[in-house]
Amino acid sequence: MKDFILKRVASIILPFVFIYGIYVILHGHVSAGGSFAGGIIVGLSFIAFSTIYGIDKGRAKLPEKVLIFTESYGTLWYGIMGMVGIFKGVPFLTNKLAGIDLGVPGALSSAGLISLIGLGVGIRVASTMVTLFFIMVEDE
Amino acid sequence: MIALILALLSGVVGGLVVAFLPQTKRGLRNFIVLFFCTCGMIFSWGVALKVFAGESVRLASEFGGLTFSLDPDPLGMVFGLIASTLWLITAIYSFGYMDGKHKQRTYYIFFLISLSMTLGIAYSGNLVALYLFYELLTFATYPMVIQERSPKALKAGEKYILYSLAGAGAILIAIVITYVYAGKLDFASGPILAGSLGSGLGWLLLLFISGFGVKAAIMPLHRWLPAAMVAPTPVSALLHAVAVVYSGIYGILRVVYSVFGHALVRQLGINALFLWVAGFTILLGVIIAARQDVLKKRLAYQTISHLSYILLGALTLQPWGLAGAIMHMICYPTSKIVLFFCAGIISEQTGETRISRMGGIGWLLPKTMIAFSIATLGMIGMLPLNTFWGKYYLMRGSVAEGRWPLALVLIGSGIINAVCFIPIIVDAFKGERTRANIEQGKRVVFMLVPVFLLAAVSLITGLFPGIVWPFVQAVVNYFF
Amino acid sequence: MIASIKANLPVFVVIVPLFIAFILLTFTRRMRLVEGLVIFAEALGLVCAGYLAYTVLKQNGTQIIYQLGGWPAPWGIELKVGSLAALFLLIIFGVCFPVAIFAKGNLTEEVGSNERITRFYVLYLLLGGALAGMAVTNDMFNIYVLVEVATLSCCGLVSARKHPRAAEAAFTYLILATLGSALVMGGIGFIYITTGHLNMGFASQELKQVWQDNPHVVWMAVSFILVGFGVKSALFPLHVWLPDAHSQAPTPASAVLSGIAVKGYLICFLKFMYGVFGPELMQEFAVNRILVFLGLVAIIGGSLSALTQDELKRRLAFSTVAQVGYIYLGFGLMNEKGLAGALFYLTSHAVIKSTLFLAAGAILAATGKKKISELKGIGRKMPITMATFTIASLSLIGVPLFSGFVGKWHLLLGSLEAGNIIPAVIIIFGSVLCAAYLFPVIRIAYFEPAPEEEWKDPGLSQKCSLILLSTVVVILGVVPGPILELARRAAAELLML
Amino acid sequence: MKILLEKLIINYPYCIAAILFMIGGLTVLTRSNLLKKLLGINIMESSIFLLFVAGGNIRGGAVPVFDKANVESVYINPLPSALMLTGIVVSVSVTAFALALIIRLYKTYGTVDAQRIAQMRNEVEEK
Repeated sequence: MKDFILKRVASIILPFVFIYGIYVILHGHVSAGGSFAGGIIVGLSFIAFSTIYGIDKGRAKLPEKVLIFTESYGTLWYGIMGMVGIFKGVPFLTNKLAGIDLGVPGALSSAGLISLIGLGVGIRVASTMVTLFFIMVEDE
Repeated sequence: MIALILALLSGVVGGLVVAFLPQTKRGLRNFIVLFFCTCGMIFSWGVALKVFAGESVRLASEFGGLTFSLDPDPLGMVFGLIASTLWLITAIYSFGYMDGKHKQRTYYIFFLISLSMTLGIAYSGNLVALYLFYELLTFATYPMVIQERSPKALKAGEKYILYSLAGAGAILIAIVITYVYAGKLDFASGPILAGSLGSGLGWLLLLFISGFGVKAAIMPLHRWLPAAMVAPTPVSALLHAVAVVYSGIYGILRVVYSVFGHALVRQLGINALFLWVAGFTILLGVIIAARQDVLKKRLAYQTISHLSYILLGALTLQPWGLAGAIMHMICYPTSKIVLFFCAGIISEQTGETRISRMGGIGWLLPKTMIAFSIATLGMIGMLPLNTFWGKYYLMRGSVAEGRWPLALVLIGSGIINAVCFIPIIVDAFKGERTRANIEQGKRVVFMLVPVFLLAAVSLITGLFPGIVWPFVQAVVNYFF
Repeated sequence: MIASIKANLPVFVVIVPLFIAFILLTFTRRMRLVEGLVIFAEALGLVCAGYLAYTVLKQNGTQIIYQLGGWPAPWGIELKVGSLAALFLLIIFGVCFPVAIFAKGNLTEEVGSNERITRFYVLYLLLGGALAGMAVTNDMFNIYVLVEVATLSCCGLVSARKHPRAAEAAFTYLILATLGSALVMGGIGFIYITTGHLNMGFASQELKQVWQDNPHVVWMAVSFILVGFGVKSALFPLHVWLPDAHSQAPTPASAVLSGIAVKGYLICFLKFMYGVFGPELMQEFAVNRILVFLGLVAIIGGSLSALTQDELKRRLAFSTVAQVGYIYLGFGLMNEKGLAGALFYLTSHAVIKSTLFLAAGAILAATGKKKISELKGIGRKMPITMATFTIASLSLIGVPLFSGFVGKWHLLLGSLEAGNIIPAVIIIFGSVLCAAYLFPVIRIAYFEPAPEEEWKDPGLSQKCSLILLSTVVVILGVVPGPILELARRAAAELLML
Repeated sequence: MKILLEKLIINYPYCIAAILFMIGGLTVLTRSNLLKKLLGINIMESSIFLLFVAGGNIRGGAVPVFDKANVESVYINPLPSALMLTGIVVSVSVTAFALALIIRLYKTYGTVDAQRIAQMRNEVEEK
């Protein structure tokens, strides 16, 4: 891709797309959307970057190691959050009964573990989308 | 109790020992085979002494939610004694016959294992154990059937396995039905189904008999037996004239007398059907035999015919008939195995398997043909040979049942038997005595000793049937 | 601490394999660690499953109920460990653990680079976790998701082999399996629309009251689920994907696919049929008769197709089709003995078929010969492999004292109790056919002269795994006590609903 | 007849779901192009999503987001939609995986036609 306009526009827009994705992930528990949708937006920002600036540059931004790391530990994060309940002596994934402060409904820092879990899921979804894209595009 | 376990284990242990023996040590191996066969026989006699003294030798354990029990009664004991004794004799013959053949080790391993399985059938105390050993016997004897490894042998082996498994399958269904019906499977406490009456019981009996009938080679189910004659002669003699086919016969006796009980079978009134099937098999078997040119095939069809003698006796449901059946069961092998052994010697020494080319063979193999002649008399059922007594009781039984045509069938079969075998003997001693005697060497001695031993036994028991009578009486008293 | 672990066991059996699977990719460089982790995860699962089974057996009938997130049943997702779940958990990990040992250090030839092997292991653990989830969950939509996870992992496992045919087989499998899961999801949708519940217990209670209002919708649900799981578990006319997929997969994958993956769908099917619709509705819609009929057709059709195959792995794959028929037959008998027999048969077949596939794979790896007729004298050259193969074959044929016989015995009892002799006859006929297609392998291996080539038994861990599995086959036949008891109780539980 | 038509019209989402399902199934089973098969699967899954979501719909119901200012009495059931979100995720992963397989097959055989692939494979095996 040698399109100058596309590159300039992308360099302006893509950071905002990325930030918007993060926003959607973080507000998953109080509004429409959520970690899955947000994760896809984040992933798409990287995919758009790679298509516009070339695969190699995309790869340089997100090396495989990082992708594997985020993919693996994003999910593990979910598990660890779930285990909080078990450490408190209540079932897996328990939120309120585990004694976590749920905060004020509607506020950003509410809903206890859900927002934290959503963060893990969002990271995982984003990195999976990017990984899938790279797998499809690259030769084996 | 210990004797029972040892008798059962001797074959398997012997087989394992042979399996781990180097292939080169022939002498040691033969000794081990002999040793374990002797063990099997001695321990069987040990068990027999107790059983005939009226003691109960019971051994039961539960596997897989099912009780497997060993509990020999007089009938089982008779079968066990026949099998273990003949096994020893056949082992001696094998040392001669198998000498120089390939795959000897495999042969002896499975030879010994089959002994255990046959004894297991004989001693089983309930239907589950009987089924277990019956199935295992099929697998244990299979390698011996395909001993030659020729395409023909492999095909025969396949036929043998499939026929046997199908039969065993029918038996399994019948066992399950019996279990559902009666809730128990033990033989010891009298007939399992005694006292029950249902319209389906006749079919159940039919299922049982057609299942066991496969191994007993009843006429429409006999096809595997002539095919299996590709096996080496000792195998044909022991397994396909005695042990394997007897396991089928034994199964039928068990079903009639221990599962249904003679009273119930009579009540169902379908024994007549089986009687006619048996009579039909007797005649047709021996007629087909007369048309065969290959000596072993002729013997095979004749086996089919003679097995039905036993069935006929058992199905008359008369004490005399059962006595005849047991008597025939004991006496018939002494002649039949001699015939097979002689056929083996002929084919080994001269390479001849066809009767039409056996003219003058008596001069080549005089001792063999003398034994052959004695055994032929036995097959016909003439005094002074032991099979006469079996036949006599059989006829008495069928007359007592009011079915005198069956007695005629037996006589007719004797005549056709004579037509079958007398010409062979006459041919054998025809012509000039020019050719030299080729009955020499260590191999032939090993083969001739069992032949004469058995011929002697058949003569002696024929002259003094009192030797055998106590066993027969014990069985008859046990069931009637 | 120990008390809290014990209390959370139902969820641990699911999440331990899953989470170990997720972190596995970060250790690609260190293969020994990866293999160690996989074996550790399966061993841990086995211990958990064993303890759960022990608890269930000891508790005598009560089921362990676990509420995820602390939400009670109609709102939250519920895990329920009864006898059925405990039995199936034991099967899953009892097969996965030895197969993982077999796979150790043995995948390079079939799968390739370390990275690919790690991905293979990830899928392997995911499959185990998903199947465990299917066993314990009591929520229908959960089952759908886990079924999809299992399907994807299965396809991934098949396509892990480098050969292009594997990719083709995986694609066919993927398309048909997804078709099946779409049907299953449709079925769940109909149930949800009718009852308003996703929890199986509540849906079942509701369904009993309201099914007469919309019998057609319920009928649609039944048929969607029957066909959906029928495709996935290779019920005879719907089995077309199975022979390719199972014979093209790498050896350990074939073992788990035939051994437990198919069984997972069968267990789910059982849960839907007996747990949601219940025996009465099944009779109303004649599902039981359909199952018996299809089972019989599968036994004969699968066995006959197996007879015509000359490739060892394909013959085993077709044999799976036939054996699945036995299990469906047992499911359709609708009595305790038949159902217990089917469940025990399922258990024994899981172990037997994995042994057979592993042995076949080991032979293939050592000799490079696919065809049965080329395996002359292999029994002498690879004694341990062939001995385990023989034990497993005898068991599959149904020789007494091996595990297959116990299952067949109970199936026979069940079919006679149902007053029908035809299934009994077909069961027996099936085992004769089974002998007809497995016996030649043994005969050729032992009784035909061996060629000159130097073939050897596989390595130590492969041998250990084969011996372990064949020991289980024998033990299940000789002392089936606890497993049979679990199967019986599971059958009783299912019929009570 | 009239009642039947009325029922069909009232339940139009279900009818559309059934039609989509059939289209999808037919495409999967009859087309030999691998990509078309995949598309068929996707159409089929969409029909099931439609079924679920339609099952949760209440005509005239409000969006199920809690709002203090405006308390509605009837909300649409949010659960099916949430479930279908999961379903879509699953469907996406199936599609991704199938595409990867198709790419692999295309690289080996140079075609995405199932029949031609089978033909070529048989030719290779015969040799």
